[in-house]
Amino acid sequence: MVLNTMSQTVVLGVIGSDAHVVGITILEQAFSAAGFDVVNLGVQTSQEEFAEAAVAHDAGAVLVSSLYGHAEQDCQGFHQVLEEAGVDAATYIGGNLAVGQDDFEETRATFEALGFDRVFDSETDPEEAIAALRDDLGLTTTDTERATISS
Amino acid sequence: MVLNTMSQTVVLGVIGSDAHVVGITILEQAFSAAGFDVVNLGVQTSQEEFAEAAVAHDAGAVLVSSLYGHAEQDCQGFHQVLEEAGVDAATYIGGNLAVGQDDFEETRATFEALGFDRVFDSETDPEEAIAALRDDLGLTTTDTERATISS
Amino acid sequence: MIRDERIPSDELRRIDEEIRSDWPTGADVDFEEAIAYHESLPERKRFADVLESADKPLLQPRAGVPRLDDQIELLEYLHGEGKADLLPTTIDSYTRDNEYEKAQQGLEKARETGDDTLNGFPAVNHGVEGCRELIEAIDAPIEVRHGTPDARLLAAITFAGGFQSFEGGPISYNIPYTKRHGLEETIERWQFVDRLAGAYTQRGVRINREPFGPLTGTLVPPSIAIAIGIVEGQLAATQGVRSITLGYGQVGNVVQDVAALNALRDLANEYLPDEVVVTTVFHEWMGGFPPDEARANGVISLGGMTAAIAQPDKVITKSPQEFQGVPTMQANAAGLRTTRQVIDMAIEQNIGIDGIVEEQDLIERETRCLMDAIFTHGDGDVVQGTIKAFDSGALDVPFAPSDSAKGAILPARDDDGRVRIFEWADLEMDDDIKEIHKARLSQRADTEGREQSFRMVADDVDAISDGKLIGRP
Amino acid sequence: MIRDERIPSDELRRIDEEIRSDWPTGADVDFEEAIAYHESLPERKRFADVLESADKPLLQPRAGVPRLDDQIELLEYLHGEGKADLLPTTIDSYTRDNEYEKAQQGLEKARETGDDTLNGFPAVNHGVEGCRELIEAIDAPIEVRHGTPDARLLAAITFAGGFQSFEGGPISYNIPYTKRHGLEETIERWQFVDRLAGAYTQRGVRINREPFGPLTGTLVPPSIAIAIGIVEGQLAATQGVRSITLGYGQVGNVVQDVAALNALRDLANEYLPDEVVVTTVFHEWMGGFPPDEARANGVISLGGMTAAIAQPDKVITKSPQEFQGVPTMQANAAGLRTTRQVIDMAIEQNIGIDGIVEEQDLIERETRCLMDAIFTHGDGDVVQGTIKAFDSGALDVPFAPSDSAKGAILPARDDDGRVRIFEWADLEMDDDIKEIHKARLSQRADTEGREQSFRMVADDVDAISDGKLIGRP
Repeated sequence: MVLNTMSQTVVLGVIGSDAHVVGITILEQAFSAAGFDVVNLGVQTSQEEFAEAAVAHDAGAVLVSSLYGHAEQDCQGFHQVLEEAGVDAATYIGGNLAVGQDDFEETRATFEALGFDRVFDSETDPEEAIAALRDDLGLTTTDTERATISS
Repeated sequence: MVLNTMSQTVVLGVIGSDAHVVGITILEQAFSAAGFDVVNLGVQTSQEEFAEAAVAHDAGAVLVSSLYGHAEQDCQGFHQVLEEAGVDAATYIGGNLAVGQDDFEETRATFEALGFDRVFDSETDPEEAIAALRDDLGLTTTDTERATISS
Repeated sequence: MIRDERIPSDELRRIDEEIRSDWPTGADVDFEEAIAYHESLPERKRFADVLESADKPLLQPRAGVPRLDDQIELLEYLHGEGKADLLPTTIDSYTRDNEYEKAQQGLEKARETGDDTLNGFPAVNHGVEGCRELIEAIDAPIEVRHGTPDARLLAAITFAGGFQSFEGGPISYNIPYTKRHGLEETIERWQFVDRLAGAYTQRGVRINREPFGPLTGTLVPPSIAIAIGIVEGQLAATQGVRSITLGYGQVGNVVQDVAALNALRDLANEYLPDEVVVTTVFHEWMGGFPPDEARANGVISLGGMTAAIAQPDKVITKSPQEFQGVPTMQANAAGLRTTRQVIDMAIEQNIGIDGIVEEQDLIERETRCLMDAIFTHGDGDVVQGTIKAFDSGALDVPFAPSDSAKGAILPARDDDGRVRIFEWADLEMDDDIKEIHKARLSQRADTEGREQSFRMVADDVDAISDGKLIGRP
Repeated sequence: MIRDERIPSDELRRIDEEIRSDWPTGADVDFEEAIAYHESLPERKRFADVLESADKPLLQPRAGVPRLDDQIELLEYLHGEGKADLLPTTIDSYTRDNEYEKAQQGLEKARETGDDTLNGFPAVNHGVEGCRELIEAIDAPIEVRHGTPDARLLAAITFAGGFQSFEGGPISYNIPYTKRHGLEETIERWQFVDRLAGAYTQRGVRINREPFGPLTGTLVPPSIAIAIGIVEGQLAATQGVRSITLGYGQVGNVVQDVAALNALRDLANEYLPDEVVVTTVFHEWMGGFPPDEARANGVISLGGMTAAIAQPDKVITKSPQEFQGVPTMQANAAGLRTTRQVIDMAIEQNIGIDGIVEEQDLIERETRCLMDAIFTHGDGDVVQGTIKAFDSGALDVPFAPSDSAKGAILPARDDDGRVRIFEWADLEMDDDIKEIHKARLSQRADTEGREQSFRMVADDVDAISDGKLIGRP
């Protein structure tokens, strides 16, 4: 794979006791193909493990996935943990964030209040998250697009 | 087919506007195989057609089939029509005799009151009706059994 | 003596005027105005074009209720929630018996009470305008489905009303549906229906015609269904019909069903004139259903699987509530979606199964025997041939209530569950073919340790509703 | 260093005593008394005998609720109304994590409130006596199904409690279920479980063992599932197990599924010792289900159709409510009956489909590559070989959450919907096989007019729940 020299590192993981691995595997592939450096922490990742990895890899973004409906409790105090570890990164969360996601705007507000920069539902395409991250990190499409199909 | 010389003639038909033909086709085969002479009047047979055929063939039994749920109204006055035509035969009826056949004993009583000698539900095997008819006509099994498998 | 000849234009006009006077709504039919109306319809409502250009089997349910707004709601639901590609309008029983007065009473009672006092949509009573309201409200092609021996007025009104497909035929809407209508009579009536469809066709409005393939729906041997379908196709073609959909009802054995659909397609293209576009329709199991929605879903899915392999142009679906009669619209839509899911999962697999070619060859040979018998009986005229072949029993349909067919043949399943003929009566068939059937049935008898007898027939009739394909003792 | 060797009797006894002290109910286990109890059970409750002597695929659902009387009622319903041949008892999550105290609290709360506060039956807490009440109440064999990395106490109690079948294994209940349990650890734990089953077997009570074939349930290439099943079978056989059921989860392509079940049967008989009786189990689709019962019934029926062709010894059924999680007992029984109807209609047809032999050959060649890799990695020892092959990535499972597997390979469907490998990572495989996969995926890419990429993987994961087999753009 041709890596883009301007690429940023993204730390990725499923928070809490959640063991849903398929989504995060797809995300890892999508962000790698889009030219990002991806550190995939896998399932059942604690808040502290996210923070440690973000510091160790100087991450530009921390992407949190949750599919089993307990995201809100798993993310309580997460941004404080990141701040204390000195992490300065964009934070995204996505997945099935609430049981019975009838009003997603309410869910979005909940997680923005917890400190996340962006909140996605489970129907979001990886491309949408990638475009958002390019925006937030000030990258142009051409910075990364060369890499998308070279694997 | 070897016809039994002692065999009796059975008139068979579906009464009223009912066009269900499968059951009566099977019955025709079963009674023929059991050695009876069968006159099959087919579907949508009127009370008068039953009576005429019974007289014309000197029938020992008249077998009425009904599957569309209107048997009771189709059979009102049937036995009077038979009597006026001078028919002296055993009369059986079988099929789906009432809509929502929850209590078959009640249905049986209704049709016995109308004059039928025997009343069968739709789950009855042809063999059961044949055995009953042999009984009613005073035939022994050996009178007819020779014929059952010779077709 | 009635023959397979095109009705002359003046005769067409004469009959048309006569039958239109049978009921007041007939007066509103104006052929020229109707042509203009059809021309105004968008492409996606043109039945023949949509069906003939599809790249996968299209799904169509059965559905008809008396009131217009209810019928619109029902079809919109089946289109939206059931994802039906083609829609039906099933006609009520009174209209099928040409009892328009009784249909009118039923319709008025339905309008007063809101109850479904008729078992279908009385299109004659709704008239041209009512039909057009339905056509305009639904964003898909709609077919008229009924069971009417004399469907002349129904055709005149529904064609003018914007319907572009019409089920039925002189044999297939006679033999399985009615006791006393003569074949000569129904052929004459249907020559008019086809001739009228042909008149529209000539003007560029291709009315699709669909003989009713399943016939009595009970263990019909494929070659009999195919031969009758071809005859009805020939009669329609003579009258100018150019879009013909031939049908076949699932017997439940996948090899035989796929082979039969292949044979139907191949023979229809061979026997029918080149200018006719032939399509095929597969009916999901028309026999008795299990009294259990879960098991019924299994029966429906086997139909979907068969359709995915044979790839007919259209599939008529069943609902899991088939056992109890008319389904709710939800159950009707569920049958559509179950079928769609199975087809869409299986169709891209290009599944090929063993033994199709051999079975297809047998079905084609049988069909040719029957077609030859018809030809011979009629000295080359298919109308006379059909009438005389049914009369002699050379052509026959099992479990036929009609006095026009002997109904003397009896089918039974062989050891693989394929439908064979146990009692041939007078059916015209080569001896070597009869021997093949006999050998197959004998194999089953050996497996079951019993003699071949009508008991097998009786057991087979109930088998699928009892949870099996073959009625083993 | 842990190796594939039988645990000596004294060691068995030592571990047994140790683990039985983990929870008070462990004290009630008495091996000799348990043997006598099993001997008292009627033939129709002997799992291995019933399964191995069946002449058609037996059906088994999934089901587990916390309270004993509810579990009895549930299994009676599935047996009576669902006509399940074999029954399950699914264990709750706390027990799977060896959190017996939490399971106890949940059970007590369930008893107080009547709610299902646990997602399964806490068999350890119910103890030997509770298990036996269940075994006695149900007139069919029952299997323990769970997902427990350390199932030693669960095995000790349920075996003594009269269960004669036990799902799981050191790889299949580790890799797809948990993140941090090491393979060496789970292998050691499961050697005890198998050794205990072997001890019963030696005394004439053949405990059936069933590795969990579907693994992560998401586009698992057949050869990977088969290789891991064979390894788990070998480990069980070493410990004295003599009745082994190897499993495979439907991928949805009928040819590949039938070929895989054939390959599983053939290779298992080849690789496992002669004294082991091998049976096979087919799991209906384990991936995402459509959020619609009608479509879900189509998915279930495709599974039934596949089972009718491949004829595994057992089928684990799904319910139309799969999408929403735990089904009602009615929906669970409906899934059983739909499956039964499809199998019973199709099985006597002896349907043979094209391409099975070629696909089976490919699967067998792939499996041999993986088995050789394991053998080589372990210098002939299957335990060491498995640990090292997973460590190096020579053996891998797609979408594995466990740290014990790299989870680096990625599957995708080819143009017929067969599961191929798109990203091989370090999986050990002959180059010519890799070329075959590449060519098949390239054919799909051409059809779709797009490059091969992870997008295909993502699209395929969602395809069946979206109503198709292949995730086309």
